Amino acid sequence: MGNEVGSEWIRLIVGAVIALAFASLNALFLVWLERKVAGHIQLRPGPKEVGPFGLLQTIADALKLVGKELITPSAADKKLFVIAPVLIFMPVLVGFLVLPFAPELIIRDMNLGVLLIFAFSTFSVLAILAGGWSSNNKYALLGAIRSVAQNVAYEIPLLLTVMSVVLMVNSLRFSEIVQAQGHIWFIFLQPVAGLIYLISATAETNRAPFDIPEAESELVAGFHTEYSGMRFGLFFLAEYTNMFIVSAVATSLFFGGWHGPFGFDMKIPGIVWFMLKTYFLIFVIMWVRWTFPRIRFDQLMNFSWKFMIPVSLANLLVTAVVLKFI
Amino acid sequence: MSYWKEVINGGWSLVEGMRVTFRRLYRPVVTVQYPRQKVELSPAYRGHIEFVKFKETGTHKCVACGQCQRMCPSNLIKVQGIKERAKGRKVGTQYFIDFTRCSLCGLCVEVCPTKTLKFSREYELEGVSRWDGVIDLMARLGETRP
Amino acid sequence: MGKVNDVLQRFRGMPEGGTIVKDDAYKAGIAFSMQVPAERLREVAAVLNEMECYLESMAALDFQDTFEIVYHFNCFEPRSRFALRVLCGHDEAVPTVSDIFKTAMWQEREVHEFFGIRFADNPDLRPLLLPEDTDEHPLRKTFGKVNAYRRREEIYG
Amino acid sequence: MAEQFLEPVVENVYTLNLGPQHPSTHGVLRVVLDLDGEFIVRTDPVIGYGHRGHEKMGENRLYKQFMPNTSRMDYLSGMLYNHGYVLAVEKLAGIEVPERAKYIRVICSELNRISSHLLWFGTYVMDLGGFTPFLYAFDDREQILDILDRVSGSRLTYSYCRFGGVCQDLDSVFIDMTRAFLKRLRSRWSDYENLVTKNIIFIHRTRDVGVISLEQARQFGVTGPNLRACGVAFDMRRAEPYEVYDRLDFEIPVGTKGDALDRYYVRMIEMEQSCRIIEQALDQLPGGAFLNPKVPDRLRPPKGDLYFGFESARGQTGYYIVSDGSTMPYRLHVRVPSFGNLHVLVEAFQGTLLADAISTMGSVDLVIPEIDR
Repeated sequence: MGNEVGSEWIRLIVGAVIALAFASLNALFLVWLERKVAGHIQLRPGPKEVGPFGLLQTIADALKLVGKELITPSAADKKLFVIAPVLIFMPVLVGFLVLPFAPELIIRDMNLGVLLIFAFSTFSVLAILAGGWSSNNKYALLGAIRSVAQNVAYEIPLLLTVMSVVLMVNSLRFSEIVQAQGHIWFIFLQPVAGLIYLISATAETNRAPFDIPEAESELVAGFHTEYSGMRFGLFFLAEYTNMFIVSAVATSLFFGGWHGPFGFDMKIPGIVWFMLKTYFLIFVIMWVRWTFPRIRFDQLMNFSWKFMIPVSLANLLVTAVVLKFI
Repeated sequence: MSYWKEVINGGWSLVEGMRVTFRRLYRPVVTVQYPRQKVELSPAYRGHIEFVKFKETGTHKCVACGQCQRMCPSNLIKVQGIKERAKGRKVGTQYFIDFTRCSLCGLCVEVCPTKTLKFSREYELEGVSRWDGVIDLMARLGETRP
Repeated sequence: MGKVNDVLQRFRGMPEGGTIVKDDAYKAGIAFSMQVPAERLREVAAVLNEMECYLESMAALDFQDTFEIVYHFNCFEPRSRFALRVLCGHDEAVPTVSDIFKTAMWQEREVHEFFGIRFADNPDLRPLLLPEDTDEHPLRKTFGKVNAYRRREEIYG
Repeated sequence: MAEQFLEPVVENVYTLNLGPQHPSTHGVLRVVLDLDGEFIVRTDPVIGYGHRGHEKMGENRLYKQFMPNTSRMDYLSGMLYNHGYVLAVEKLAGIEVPERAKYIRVICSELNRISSHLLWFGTYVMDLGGFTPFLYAFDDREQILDILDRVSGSRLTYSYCRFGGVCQDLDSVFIDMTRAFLKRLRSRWSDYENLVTKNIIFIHRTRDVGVISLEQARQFGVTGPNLRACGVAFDMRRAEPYEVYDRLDFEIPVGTKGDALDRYYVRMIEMEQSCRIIEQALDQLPGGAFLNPKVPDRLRPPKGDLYFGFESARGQTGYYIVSDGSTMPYRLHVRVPSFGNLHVLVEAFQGTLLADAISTMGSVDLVIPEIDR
């Protein structure tokens, strides 16, 4: 018994270390991917000088960020200002603990996995608010306030759509949800929920066209206007890691996780399927970002409260009724 | 009903927009990677001014009349000449321009009575101080002599 | 051409109607110009506002004997620009038209900072283009490099 | 949308300095905003950061020497400013211009107008958060710059026109390039339409945003596309035809409401009309001289004053030149369209959201160095 508990701990610690390493490398890769995708969409090559295809460009950038001076504005709330970037980065790491990369590759297959991920992702609001408020900058404060309102508004449709999936499986355990999609992915059974999830997830991660908290042309850089060096880097890392997590969650909830389409696994390991789908979703999010203008703040709220929430509620209702009578 | 129509039309317009960007995704890039590739200069390119070297004399024809100096809107041309013989023509001996202040209007080239000024085709002009922007046209003419 | 003739008719009845210089060929880019005494400016401007003209530009000139402010008005019709000329001495003030034509607020600020012409009753004469603490009037012919400083009749004489 | 929220309270306002270094104030404009939440209570644009004293410079330079200055006022439509200045001085001094030169100037000016509008299109969509159309517009604009570079030797500040003509003749390559460009640009309209014009987000960000009424436009001296968006077909190219515009067939697009979307439409159609003008001018391009050789270097126009109004990319621009019969102007005043276009924002911003203010500011197409002069 004691032995088993020990192995569980080891699994957890090793997993956490791997997750940390993976999160950082993944974020660097995603930054590169973003720049490459943006570049090619805009008919330019993107980074290409450092390393093959410019792959090492983001590493060089990260090194530069590490080497930069950490400036704390003299009028800032110093403690909060320092804590905020850490606060935003820690919760996103938790997400990796429960993500089902492959049948045997889950660091901790909790029976509350789905709940845990969304509970922790709410933390980022707190960090953004702390960062924006403590900077003592009007742009940052405006960005922080916008961010809080936005995240509160979009968490509801997000969770409602997840609820409809959970209803279908009767479990909050990721592995069981993925298992249930062995033959048909939930995106085909729940297309509305899937679409709303993707839209809300984009808003949740503050990505364009919902990037109003850091709306460059209005608020300069939003809540991280005053941050420099690696503190800014942490915000950046958190954004991209968050993007990975929401895409991974979407993959496991709607796109069949480690399964191939319609039960055809084609002898490809589950982790490859999982990663392929996740990165494809990330690509779509990037593609959207580089296509659309930004929505105005009140339109964004209207869209959430007047359209997304009613539709996702209706979707949940329909799901519940259908499940009841099947 | 019109609300739903707007939602659907709006959604479709977003899809159309994404189609436009996706088509660009696999098109060749249009930018020129500067130090490796270079664009061809236009035939009318205006660099800083320099002397024309005439075949028949093997040198410039500047007579130091000072018209360019007077016509320059920014007063950046300094030209001096001497008379080689007592009653002969003046010949330009020193010609400096401060290129940092030049607005490349081309008035000096147009006003030159002997047509000895032209635009150079140089564009990679970097320096470490503002004095590097001062160009000695006489010295340039000497350097480019074959 | 319709509206500018209406304006012209209206002006002919005014006391300063005699100073109207018509330019049918539009050679100087205006249909006519009229000299308005400073104290009558607001009255004339009110008429123009009523007739839906707009203040196109406002340029001041510095002469040895006087300042001159040229108001160019236009109405949204072909070839209908006309000018009002207001003379004011070097230490006189001109009445503001900023409450009649809103664009005059900034135009007057600009003229004020560059020439030091005071506009009576203009509530906001902060410098517009120059630094806030400037006390020089760069476009006066007494400032900086000056080519010529003439009397008014030397040009219009 | 904005009126759905609570009435702004006048107390508890705070001041936000938008600029002078801000991503969407194109150039160095500082707008002091009093905000109540995100609603704008009071606007005070602070300008003059780029003041170079062009008018004072003009008084101390020969007529010819002022030419490079003109394109530096509005660096996006340098050819147009250059063109207007040359026309003003020609009119003042009574200089004959060969027919060919007139056509050449019109072609180059209209190309420049398209390039300016394309840049506006790009930056406006960028203000709204869409970065990609900006680079597509730059891709197209680059072709114009190449074309104009070929004939004038510069890409932005052309100094191409001369009193009595232009400094270089067009060649057949230029004409071919221009025709090819027009074809290419027209093939791009559908992409722009799908990417931006029809985009639901874009429409929602611009429709009924930043409405400038006709009365406001008149009061503030708003001209150009911003005025035409209010429904007045007032264009200097029609109202006071200069050069050969009276021989060319083109339409003046007008809007109805005067909101940002109308301003957008007007500019987009104007680009197409400019294409038509260029095509006709290329067809009609006569042979002959491109420069009147008899123009002296030191012009001495007769005494008197002259106001010359023309249509630059941003609206009605005017040169007011007073000559005292010497080689230098006695006074040179420039009426710039952005002056009124910026000033009207004081009223247009009232009670709008910060995000709408950015959208409005982008849609009126400001070039700040033009105002600062």
